[in-house]
Order: sequence, then C-alpha cells, then structure tokens
Amino acid sequence: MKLVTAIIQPEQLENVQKALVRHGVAGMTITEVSGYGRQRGHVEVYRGAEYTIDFIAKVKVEVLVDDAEAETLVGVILQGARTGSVGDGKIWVVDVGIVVRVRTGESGSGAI
Amino acid sequence: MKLVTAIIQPEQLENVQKALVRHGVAGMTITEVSGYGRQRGHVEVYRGAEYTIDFIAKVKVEVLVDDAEAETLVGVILQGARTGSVGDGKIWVVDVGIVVRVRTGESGSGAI
Amino acid sequence: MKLVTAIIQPEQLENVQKALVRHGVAGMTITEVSGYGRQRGHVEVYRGAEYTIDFIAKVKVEVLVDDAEAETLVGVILQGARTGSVGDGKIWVVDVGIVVRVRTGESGSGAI
Amino acid sequence: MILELNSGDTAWVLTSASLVLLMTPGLALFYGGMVRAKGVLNMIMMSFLSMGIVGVLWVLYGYSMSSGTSIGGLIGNPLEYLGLAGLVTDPDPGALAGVAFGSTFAIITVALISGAIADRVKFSTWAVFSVIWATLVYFPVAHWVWGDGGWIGSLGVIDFAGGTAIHINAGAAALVLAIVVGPRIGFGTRPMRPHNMTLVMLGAALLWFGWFGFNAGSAFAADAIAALAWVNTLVATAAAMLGWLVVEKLRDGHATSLGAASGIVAGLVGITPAAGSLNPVGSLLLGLVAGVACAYAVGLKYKFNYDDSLDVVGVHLVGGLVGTLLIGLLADPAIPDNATGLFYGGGFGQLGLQALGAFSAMAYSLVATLLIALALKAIMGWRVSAADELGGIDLAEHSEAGYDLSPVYYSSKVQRTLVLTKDDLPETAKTGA
Amino acid sequence: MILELNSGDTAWVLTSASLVLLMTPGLALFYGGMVRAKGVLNMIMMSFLSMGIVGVLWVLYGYSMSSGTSIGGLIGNPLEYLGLAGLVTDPDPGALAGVAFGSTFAIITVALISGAIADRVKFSTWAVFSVIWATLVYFPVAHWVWGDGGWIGSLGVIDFAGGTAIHINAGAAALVLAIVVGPRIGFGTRPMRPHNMTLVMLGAALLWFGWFGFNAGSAFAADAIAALAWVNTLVATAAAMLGWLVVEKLRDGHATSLGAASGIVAGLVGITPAAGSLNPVGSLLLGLVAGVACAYAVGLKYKFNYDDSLDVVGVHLVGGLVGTLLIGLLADPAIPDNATGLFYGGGFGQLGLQALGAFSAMAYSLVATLLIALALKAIMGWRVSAADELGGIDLAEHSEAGYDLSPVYYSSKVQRTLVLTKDDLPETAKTGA
Amino acid sequence: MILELNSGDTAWVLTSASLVLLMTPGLALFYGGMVRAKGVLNMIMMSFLSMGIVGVLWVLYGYSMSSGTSIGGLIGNPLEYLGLAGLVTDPDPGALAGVAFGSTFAIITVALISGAIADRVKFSTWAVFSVIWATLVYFPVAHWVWGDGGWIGSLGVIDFAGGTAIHINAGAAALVLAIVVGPRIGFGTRPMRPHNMTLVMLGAALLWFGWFGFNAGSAFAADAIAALAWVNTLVATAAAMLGWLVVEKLRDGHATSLGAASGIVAGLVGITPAAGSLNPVGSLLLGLVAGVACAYAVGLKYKFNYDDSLDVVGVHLVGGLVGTLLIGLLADPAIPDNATGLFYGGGFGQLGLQALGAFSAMAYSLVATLLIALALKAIMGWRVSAADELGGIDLAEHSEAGYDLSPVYYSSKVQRTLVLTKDDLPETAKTGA
Ligand SMILES: Nc1ncnc2c1ncn2[C@@H]1O[C@H](COP(=O)(O)OP(=O)(O)O)[C@@H](O)[C@H]1O
Ligand SMILES: Nc1ncnc2c1ncn2[C@@H]1O[C@H](COP(=O)(O)OP(=O)(O)O)[C@@H](O)[C@H]1O
Ligand SMILES: Nc1ncnc2c1ncn2[C@@H]1O[C@H](COP(=O)(O)OP(=O)(O)O)[C@@H](O)[C@H]1O
Repeated sequence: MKLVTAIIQPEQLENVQKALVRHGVAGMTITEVSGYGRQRGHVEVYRGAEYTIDFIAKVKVEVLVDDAEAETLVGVILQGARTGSVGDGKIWVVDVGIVVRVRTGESGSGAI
Repeated sequence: MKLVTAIIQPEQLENVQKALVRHGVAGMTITEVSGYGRQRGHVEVYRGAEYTIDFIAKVKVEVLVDDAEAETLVGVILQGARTGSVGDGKIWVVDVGIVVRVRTGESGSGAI
Repeated sequence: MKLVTAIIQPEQLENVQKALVRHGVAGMTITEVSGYGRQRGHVEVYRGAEYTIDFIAKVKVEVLVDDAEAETLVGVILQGARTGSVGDGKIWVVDVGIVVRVRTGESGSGAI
Repeated sequence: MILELNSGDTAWVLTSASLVLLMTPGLALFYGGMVRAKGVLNMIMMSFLSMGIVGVLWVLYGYSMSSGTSIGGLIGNPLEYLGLAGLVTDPDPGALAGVAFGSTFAIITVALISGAIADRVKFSTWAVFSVIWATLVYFPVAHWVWGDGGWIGSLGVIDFAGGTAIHINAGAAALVLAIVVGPRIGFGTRPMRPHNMTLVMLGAALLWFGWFGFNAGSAFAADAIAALAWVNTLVATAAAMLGWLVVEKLRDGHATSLGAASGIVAGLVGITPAAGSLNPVGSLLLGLVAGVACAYAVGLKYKFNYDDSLDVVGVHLVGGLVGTLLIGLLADPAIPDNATGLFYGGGFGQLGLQALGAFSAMAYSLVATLLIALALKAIMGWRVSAADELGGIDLAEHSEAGYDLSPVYYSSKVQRTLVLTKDDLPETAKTGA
Repeated sequence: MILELNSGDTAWVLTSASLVLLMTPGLALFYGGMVRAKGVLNMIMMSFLSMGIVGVLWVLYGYSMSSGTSIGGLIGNPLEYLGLAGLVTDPDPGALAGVAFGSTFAIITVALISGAIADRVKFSTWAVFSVIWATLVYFPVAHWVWGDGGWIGSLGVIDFAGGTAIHINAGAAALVLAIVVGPRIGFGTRPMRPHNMTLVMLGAALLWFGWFGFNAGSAFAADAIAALAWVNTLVATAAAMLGWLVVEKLRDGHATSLGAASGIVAGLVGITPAAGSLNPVGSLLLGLVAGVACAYAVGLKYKFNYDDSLDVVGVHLVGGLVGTLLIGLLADPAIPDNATGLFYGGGFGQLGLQALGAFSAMAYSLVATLLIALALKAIMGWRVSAADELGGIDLAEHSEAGYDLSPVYYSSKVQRTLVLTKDDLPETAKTGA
Repeated sequence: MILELNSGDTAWVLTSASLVLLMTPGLALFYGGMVRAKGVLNMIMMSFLSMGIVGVLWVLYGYSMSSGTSIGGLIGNPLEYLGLAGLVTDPDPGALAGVAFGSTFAIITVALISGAIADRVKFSTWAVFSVIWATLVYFPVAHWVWGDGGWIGSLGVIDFAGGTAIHINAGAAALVLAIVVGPRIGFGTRPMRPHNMTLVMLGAALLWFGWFGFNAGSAFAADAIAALAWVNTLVATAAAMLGWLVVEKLRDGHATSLGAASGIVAGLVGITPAAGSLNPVGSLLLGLVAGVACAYAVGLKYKFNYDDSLDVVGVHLVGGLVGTLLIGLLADPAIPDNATGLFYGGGFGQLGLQALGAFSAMAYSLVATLLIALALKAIMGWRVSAADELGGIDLAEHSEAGYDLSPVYYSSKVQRTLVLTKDDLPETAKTGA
C-alpha cells in the first residue's frame, strides 16, 4: 500500500477533493500547513515597518491507496491542483506497511 | 525503526495517550487534521442557506518505535481509539531510516 | 529520494529555516504540531483548579531531498535546532518513491 | 408609586437604563468566553434570549406584577398596567422611565442563571424556563423588595439595587438548576478552561460600566445619593478585584486575569444592595470581603460536586449575601435617610432585617425554582444528548460554529436557501461533488 | 430651527450623541464578524473611514446643508453654517448639541451601505463614494425629512429617528451598489459563513445599546416622549428577535445566533421611524412583523441573484419600509401631538403620507446612487483584482491580517521603517537570511 | 473648590465618569490586541490592575492630594478628605461627582504607561510602580494643573481635559520606563505584529466613545462648552484618522486599520487639552496636525532604539505636546472666557504659557519616573526571565493562555482545587495517567 501526500494551494482543495471523490477515493486526511519555496510571500506593514511573510498557507492532502492505484492517483491530484502558477506544490508517494481501520480492526486494502 | 501514524477522533486522544504512556511510550507528536470519509459531516445553517461541512476534525498521532514494537503498538492504539462508530479513523506504519534526537544528536533506538 | 522530517521547538524555526536556505534548500513545508515527551508541560490555573498541559507546541519541518543529501541535511537541521534543553525534538528520514512538482508535472530530482 | 422626574433625573435614569441593558450582552460575552469554544454561541444565546423573552413579558405584564398596586404585599396587580396601558398619556417621564429601568433588571436576572448550566441544556427548555421563572419568581420577588407595599421592603430591609431581588434570587435558582440538570460530561476530571479570555475581560468591563447605571441609577435621580452610589461602585469593585487577586497569588502562586474579572463581578454584586447606605471606606471594606469570600466560595462546587459551571452560586449567591448582610454592620447613619449599622452603634436590628430579607428570598427561590425545574425535567427534559454535548452544543442546537478562522474551505453544497426550492438552484450547485 | 435645551436635555442629547457614535464601530464589528476572516479588517475599515470622512464633512458643510435655512424645501443653505460659523458663540447648548447628534446619524448612514459590497471593493473608491454620496444624497434627504421646511417633513410624514432618511435611503443605495459592483467570486455556490460570531453578537449588542440614543435621543429632550421611545426601542427589538428566531426554528429546524443578531437589527430598524408614535404594544407588533418580514427578505438576494453580502437590503430597506408604513396603521392618538393610524380610526391619510415619503426617498436614493456608482465605475473602478479578492482583501488593500494567533514566527526581515532609510538599519537586518 | 451641580449637570458628569471608566478596559483591549497572542492577558491585566489599585488609592488619599486645599500650589492637603471624609453628608452632588469623575482620570493615566513595556515586566513590579507613581507623580501633577491654586493652572495655562496632566505626563513616564526596562528580546530585528486587530479596533472605538465623557465631561456641566467640546472631539479625531491614513498611503502604499486606530487615539490625545478653547475648524486643523505628526513620531523608537512597544511616546507624549502647544495658536477668543491664540492676534503669550506648563510637567515626570524606575530595578527588578518572556508572559505571570480554540484536549490531571486537599479528589484524579 502507498501513502500519497500532496501539498497544494488552499483554493484548490475543493477541486482536488472533487477529483478524488469522482475517481472513487473514499477518504482522505488534510492538514493546514505553511510552505516555503519559490513563491514569494506577501508583505505586511506594521506602523511603517515592513516585513515579509516567508511561509505561505498550503494544504496537505494525504490519501492511502493500493499500490496499483498510486500513480493514477498522482495524476488525478495533479489535474485538480494545477493552476500553472508558482507555488502549486508537490506530490510524493511513500510505501506503507500495515494499514488498519480503527473501527473494525480490519487491515490491508479493506481498511482504506 | 517504524513510524506509526494514527488518525483518530479528537475525543479519543486522551484515551490513546494514556494507553500509549501505560504501554511505555515516552513520546509522540500530534497534529490537528481534518478528515473526509464515510462519516458524514454536520450541517450548518447560515441565514437560511444550508451547507455541509465535508471535513471533520480529527487528530493525527505519530509515534516512532523500534521495528519489533510496531505491531503491538498498533494494537494499543486500536484499543484506545475505538468507539465502534463510523469515523474512528485509520492507523498505518511506515519504515523509517535515520532517527536522531536533536538535543543530543544520538541516533537509532536510543533517540526515541 | 528522501523525506526528512524534523520536530523542533517553535522558537528555532527561524534558525532552521536560515540554515536550510543557506545550505541551498529551495523549499520546505512546516506544520504546527503538539508534542508529548520528556519535557514537562506548563501548569495552568483556572479558578484555583490546577492542571498541566501535557502537549507542548512544536513545529514539524518536512524537506524533500535527493538520497545523497539526506544525511548532510539532518546535520544542518540538527545544528539549527539544537538548544541543548529537553524538548529539542527529533529528526527522521523516510524513503520516498515518486516526487512530482504540481505546476509542471516534472518528477524526480527536478521536482524539488 | 410612580416618581416625578425633572429633565436631569430623566436623563440619568434613561442613561442608566441603557447602561443596564448593555450588561446582559456583557454578561453573555463574560460567560461565553469562559466556556469551551464549542459552546460559546449557546452560552451567548441564553442571555440574548432573555432580552427577547423578558423584554416582551415586562411590557405585557411584568411591570404590572412588580410595580402595580400591591395585593397583600405579595404581588402587584397584573391587570393594572397590562400592556403598559395608560402610561403613554402620562406627561411626567417618571412612569415610562421606571418601566425602562426596571425592564433591564428583569432581563439580566434571568440571564444570570444560565451560567450554572453551560454547554448542556436544550435551548427550548431554557426558553420555557425563562418565561415561567420570570413570571413566578422574579416579578413577585421584585415586588416584595421594591414594590410599593411589598412585604420585604416594608419591613425596612435595605436592597438598594438588587442584592436580594436579583443576585441572591438568581444565585439560588442557579444552584437548583445545576443540581437538577446535572454536571457536564467530564466535570471534575477534565479541566474545562475558558476558550477566550479576551471576551471574558471585555464582558467584565461592560458589566462594570453598565453597573454604574445599575447602582447609581437606582437612586432614581441625578443627586448626591447617585454620586455616592457611583463612587461606592467604583471602590468596592476595585477592592474586590485586589482581594481576589491577592488570594490567588498567595494560594495558587499566580494572579490570573480570570481572577480579576471574577473579583470585579464579586465586588459589583456585593456593593449592589449597599451602594446607597455605606460611605466609601465602608464600601472598600465590603468589596474586599466580597472578593475574598467569593474567591474561596467558587471552590465549593468541587467539594459538593454540583456543576455550577461558571460559578453563579459562588459569585452571585455568596456575593449577594455578603453585601446584603454587611449593610447591617456598615450602614452609615451620616447618609441622609439611612439606617444605622452595628459598627455605628445601631445594634443588631438592621442586621436581623437584612438576614430575614435575604433568607426569605433565597428560600422562595430555591423552592419555586426546584418545582419549575423538576416539572420541566419531566415534561421537556433539560439535557441535550451526550453525543450533542460532546460534539458541541453550538452545532447541535444552533447549527453554527463560533469561529472559522481558517483560510481553507471545508464545506460544500448549498442545499437549500430560504426562499428557494431546490429547483431554483443553478445546475452545478444541485449536483454538487 | 435650533432648539433651546435645559441642562437635563443637554445631558441627554450629548449622551445620546455619544451612544450613536458608538453604533458605527458596533456596526463595523457586526459586519466584520460576518465576513470571512480574510476580509474582516477591510469591512471594519469601511465603517471607520465613514467616521473620518463624514465627521469632517459634517462640520465643514454637512450640518449646514441639512439644517440650514431651507432653499425651496430641497436643501439647507450650505453657506449659512459653513464650518459651523457662528455657533460657538451661542450660549444655548442646543445648537452645538444638535450638530453633535446629527453628525452621528450622517456617519452611520454611509457606513451601513458598506455591508452590501463586502470583500471586493477598492478602498479608494469607497472613500470617494463616501464623500459624494454623503454630499449628494444623505445631506439633502436628511434636510427633506428633518430640516425646517424640508419638503417631506412638511407634508406631515412621520420619521421619528430615521426610517426614511437613514434606513430606506441606505438600503436603496446598498441595492444599487450590490448590483453595480457585482457579486463576490463564488457567491451562491460557495457558502461564505461568518468567521467570528462573537464579534457579530458584540456588534449587535453595541448597536442596540447605541440605538437607545438614536431613538430616545431623537426626542431632543429628556422627557416623556424620550422615555416612550426608549421603551418602544426595547420591546420592538425583543419581539423582532423572537420573531426571527421562530421563523428559523420552524423553517430551518434551528434558531441561530446570527438570527438573533439579525432580528435585533431588524427590530431596531423597524421601530426607528415609529418610536415616538406607537404605544408599547403597537411597538411589540411592529417588531414582530419586522423580524418575520426581514427573516424572509434576506433570501431575496439568492432569488434575484444580487450579492447584497450582509443583507443591507433585506434588513435596512425592508425593515425601514415596514416601520415607516406601519406608522400609518399603528400611530396612537393618545400620545400627545401624534397622528392617528388606520387601526385607531384615522383612515388611510397617514398611511398614504408615509408611503409617499418612503418611496420618494427610495426613488431618489436609487437613481442618485446609480449615477454615482456608474460614474465611479467608469473613472476609478470598483473591484480589486480577482487574485486580491481570493487572496483576501485585508492583505491586498491594507497589508494586514486580522489575526495572528500562532506561536510560530512565519515572517522575517524588517525591510524599511518609517523614519529610516535602509542605511540606518543594523548590518544584520540589511542582509537578512 | 467643589462645584454646585444641578440635576442635569450631575447626570452629565456621572455619565461622563462612567464613559471614562470604560476607557481603561478599552485601552486594555487596544493594547492587548497589539501585542503577540502570548502576552495579551498580561497586557490587559496591567490596565485592569490600575483600576483596582488607583481606584482604591483615589478614595483613600488621591482625591485629597489632587483636590484638597493647596499647600503652596504643589499639593492638595492629603488629610483633608482622607477616605473622602465628610463628603457623604454634602447634599450637593458636586463633591462626590467630582470624586467620581477624577478617579477615572487617575486610573487611565497609570494604565496608559503600560503600553511602553509590553510583554516583559514582572506583574508585581508593575503593581508597586502603580502605587508609587500615582502617589508621587500623578496626584501632584493633577493638582498643579487643576487643583484650586495649583501652580500650573494658576499661571493661566489651559489644559481642558488633561493634555499636560495626563498625556504628556504618562508619555514621559513611558519613555523612561521603556529605556530603564530595556527592549523585548528580538526588538528591531523580529517583526512583532498585532495578534488580533479586531480587539484593537474595538479598543479604539471604546476609547473614542469614552473620550466624549473625558472631554465634554470636563466642562463639569451640561452646557454649551460641553457641546462644543463634544463636537471638537469628533472632528479633531476624524481629521487625525484621515491624516494618519493619508501619511500611510503616501509613504507605505497602504492605509492600515492599525493606522486608523492609531490616528483616532492621536486625535483624541491632541484635542484633549484644547477641546474647550478651539472652534471646530481649529479643532479639525489640530487633529490633522496631530495625526500626521504622530504617524511620523512612532518611528522614532527605531531611530533611537528604545522599545516603546505600543507607541505611548509617539502618540501620547507627542500628541499631548501638539495639542497643548497649538492652543497657543488656535485659541478662539469668541468662545466665552477663553484665551486668544496667536492666529487670532493674541501674540505669543498663551503659547509661552502652554510651553511652560507642558515642559514643566514633562520634566518632572521624566525625573521622578526615572528615580522610581531605577529604585524598583534595584529592589525588585523589572524583567521576567528570558525563558518566560520567550515562552510567553501570560503563562509565566498569570498561568493562563488567552485563547483555546482547539477542539482537542491537550491537558490532564486536576491536581489541586481551591477548597480541596489532594485527599478530597477521587482516586482516579489522584493517580492520573
Ligand atoms: N523541498 C521541499 N520539501 C518539502 N516541501 C517543499 C519543498 N519544496 C517546496 N515544497 C512545498 O511546495 C510548495 C510550493 O513550492 P514552490 O517552490 O513555492 O513552488 P513550485 O512547487 O510551483 O515550484 C511550498 O510552499 C512548500 O510547501
Ligand atoms: N484513504 C484514506 N486516506 C487517508 N485518510 C483516510 C482515508 N480514508 C479515511 N481516512 C481518514 O480516516 C477518517 C475516518 O474515516 P471514515 O471513512 O469516516 O470512517 P471509518 O474509518 O470508520 O470507516 C477520515 O476522517 C480520514 O481522516
Ligand atoms: N517516540 C516519539 N514519536 C514521535 N515523536 C516523538 C517521540 N518522542 C518525542 N517526540 C517528539 O519530540 C519532542 C521532544 O521530545 P522530548 O522527549 O520532550 O525531548 P527530547 O527529544 O529532547 O528528549 C516531543 O515533544 C514530541 O513532539
């Protein structure tokens, strides 16, 4: 099994969510994160003193999938998340050993 | 070494924490996340317009453990987190290479 | 490729960020988390009732790097994050399969 | 008895009425900040609802029940000013200014009680309780204390601005409700700390501000007694805050902002009945005693295991008793038309009267509230379900959340809007994700 | 016409002016809590700016245009009191107290409009609009209604505290702006829920508090009419809140805190023109009707697809019309110097007058605002860029964020400070990371 | 000198006193919103503590030191009204109304200073400082300016509501404390932005609202001067807000909400001494100058490297000087009993007097505060530990956190409750996890 993790723009969450659900994904977990990268943060003014916010609000989406599904899913997320501007984010995939559904205790593919 | 990750109901954190500590786990890291899944979100009303909150507040618990401990630990968390209702969450385990304790720089099992 | 994850003290983020950027890291993702460990939480008083906050605010830093870079990077973070007091945190490294840049779709080293 | 007011007095009474009206939202924020984030709106709504319900009742028959011609010292004739009949033609502003001022007292008394039953009661039961309690408990007790011919006031009991009629009364009702309704899930084992202390401090500030109207407005004239009551309301409150903070510092090691806010309210409650009867140094002492006593009293609920969630008993019942009884000791005969307290050589007479008034009102409130609460428990039930309580009463009862500070959209699909049927919606919104 | 005031009246009018001044920040918080977190400061600033701009205009020529000697019933002589010339030497406080009281009405009328165009307009365009709209719409309409010789007031139309001059006027302007400016990105498909309901409740409370000054202060004396207006302002608002909550409970299954806050404002708007003409039971009815009507009216924007973001039309235009017209039915002739409503046997006369006044003001506001709005659209443009709107108008227009509750530093590098050039900075700060 | 007040005057003075009392919590929120989230409660508590401490001192001896019979123009006889002796029997409300009104000025003056030393000082040292500074600096200086026979007032220096006695005085003390206490860790290199701008805006609103009592109440009568002061307080503040926003827009590219709030306070400070001496157009000018001057002055701390955290010097000292000196230019002789400013042909006389008063008070405040601050530094120390400062002063000094908006329980184990010993706790709570 795999864990697909995507860092995306917050505004794209709705799109990504829809794309995943349409693709048949039944669940996902998201986290509000802050990203540093090529995209420049905005500038704030505080009584005439200026400073930049280095970190920009992003959303992390995590989806557990069967091994075979992982690559397709990356494509689905890519589609939903892309706006074409700097800061669109990253997707990566990690191998997962055990997966268990807490409610039932069942593990493996059935747990997703 | 392994990283055990669990998505659980926020109300179960206390239980899970106690179970882990009793089991001898010395540390853990938790994150507030939002989950989409079989569990239905609540409905809110705003001046007569209704909408559903798709994502439900969950807590992510991450625990680093020795390889041998991983499976037992999954059981411990399962016990603490289970309420039996939809939305109880998932647990998964990932292989970890290096682990280092920042304070001392020691690595491996001793770092946990 | 590797994903280096570090749990650090919030006050050390600035240091770690600077150290990473100086080292040539172009991006990172951070998350506000709460940690349980050897470090004791503070005590709060509420109308004479005392209780401890078990979980202490920490920051999680995640950096994707080439395999070869991972160990060096752990050293860089270690340097930036260490204050020498209990609660300085952990660093760990996980293997990553696919990495993709959302904006361009390019994958592998070029995506970082 | 309707007073005649000149334009300066009218200005002051209307100003005071406005100030006191603001106290109820102030209380709502004070209480709202103290509960957990998931219950803030319900807590606020319990107070706001009192503005709606009691505001209407007051005009319909509450004023008449409190201020109408006394029927045996027990109740004002409810028909006399039904719907405030006849008052609009009175060219003297005293009548309607009295209606205005009195309405705000009735409203806040009911709202005060809600702090004892935070986070767990059905909004509908609270609504019905408000109607019944105002009618059967507040309006009569207010008549006893302040009505022309009311039996407590007629005895010579001093209750300048409502230590007995309001704080003891509401505090006793709060105790009963806390017991009948039962504790929040997790009470005593899980810390339930205030979710927003800035709201609490703001609420305390609005309460103090409004309380100048409450106390100094109770002179019902812009005169020297009003000014005295103002100064007493300042100094007793200041001293009570310091008293509470010192207790905390010595006992707990830290003086908290919640302690400051609580001390303020304790002082305000304490000085309420006494503001027109004490000199400022006496008020300072009274405030100090009230602050210290209440700082200890708020712990009783852990001892006796009733979940008076926001310490209505510890602050309003105890503070009200402290203030009402200390008049018997500290009443300064130098003040025109005043009683003489024990410390000024007046003997135990006034103290006895004060105790009689206080405990009578308390006993009535305890018994009457118990009957109302048990009846409602049987008929409607008080508690929301355990799942709703754990998940948060704001969502369960009001379908709302207090805060949404996140930049992320977690929601979707407008399903229904008020003047629309589903067919009115654009195609995209209908199908959703 | 400058009134003579005794000291009691002066105390009440100055108190009232202070209360009404507080309403504009109250409105700012009420509105600010209702938008999403990323637009709260811009929303608040639109009201605050009105305090700055209209406050200055009022002193310069606004008072004179509203209250100066009438030129044909259409406008006060703007030169008569230019810069309030001559008023400082008047020993009677009536003149300057009138200036004070009137200023606060002008300020809030402009601020009210901003709720219709939340989260999307250029701050500079809003600033220019404020100047022009106050000058060409508010000052004249205020003269028509209240000016000595103003044509609407002279007909016998009753507008005690501003149902026509303020709420209908601002509500009509809001409708025009909502249409000309266009909807927020995502309007109708994405739910945009209030980000901080505690602010909304606080704002509603400050509005109610201040509104006692608004209505009871409009008696311009501390007399029986002021007291009547006070009581009416209480009971109509209480009833409107209940009305709105009942509609919600029946229709949606839940009574919300936003509903309570909205009902409060609806009731206050409704009673505004009528506070001196109805008896309290009449006011109760009026409030109930206003609460129910507005609870339904706020859904019209989805039907007709204009993004009146915070329901200025649904509450102020509709509530203002309800209140203004109901005077024609409910005016109680027992009140001294009052008209007689249809229900008291007065026939349709007053109702007709009320309708005439209301619709005249509305028509003028619609047309004049449309011309101003279109001109500004052509010259300056109304909207910020889509990227700025999505990213948050607070950052785009004010370079600020409403909240920063995180314990983490996400920012770096002071780049410039106001009295410094880069060379003044310490070496480290210059190079940065 | 105790004034005789009729009921209208009394109503206005008591209303004003209530308004001014609200300013201190308003300041607490204004300041509290500007610090980082981890220090909000401490910031609020510094102001609230002043209400407790100075409120008590005022009754005990402060009023007597300020308003008692002058001893050589330097101080009022502290024994004359010790504990307000004798005042309760005075049938004229003037005496106690004066006590009431004056108390609120003393309280806020001390509270103002706290903004300069945010986030880093021991609460105990602040408490002791409050007692000493009020006694040795505020009470005497208030006597100099306003006491019957006080030396500054006797010269003919005009300080209508406290530009010299309050703002220059507090501003100078703030400068000294900022220097003696030293900067926050990270000052100048780390941006420390406001954590909750909605609190700041609310605080600014409450300040403006209360300031009508501050200024117009200083007429000590409900008369034409009160009305003039009201109007001046409106227009100067409006103009100052605009002035500050324009400076920001031109200099920084954005007009901020913090700028609006700051401009409001700058205008209020500026008009304070002048509210009874200028006509409205003069006040408009004064406000504009104050807004612009302060917008630049707040940058001085970076230039001279003192951490006046919330700009007490830049706003109160500078604004106070601007207002005090401009009286010398703008005093309008058309106002009854007024001086004549330079621009009205009055020559440099009044300007010289104003400068003399302002700089005398400033010099005294600088020196006296320095001595007090250094003594406290030696005896008690000012700063919390670096670890406590970094971890957050709310936790360190008050054992509390401002906000807890999370739905997750992060805490455990009730260890001790106030009336309980550990043995009272249920077994489970004792052993914990
Ligand atoms: N090396 C990295 N490790 C982890 N996260 C990264 C890394 N680089 C970028 N990110 C995340 O991806 C986001 C977008 O990256 P950025 O460089 O701004 O734009 P882009 O991906 O379009 O080149 C960042 O805000 C950060 O959250
Ligand atoms: N495929 C998935 N990938 C990642 N997280 C998931 C996935 N499915 C579910 N989750 C997480 O688990 C939580 C519970 O899942 P849900 O389907 O609601 O109930 P259950 O696990 O009891 O079947 C979700 O809220 C989400 O956080
Ligand atoms: N086994 C673990 N698994 C995951 N995170 C851990 C673990 N142990 C510690 N941590 C994280 O590291 C932080 C610091 O750990 P702690 O034991 O307090 O200090 P130290 O690392 O200096 O020994 C914790 O707050 C927690 O976030």
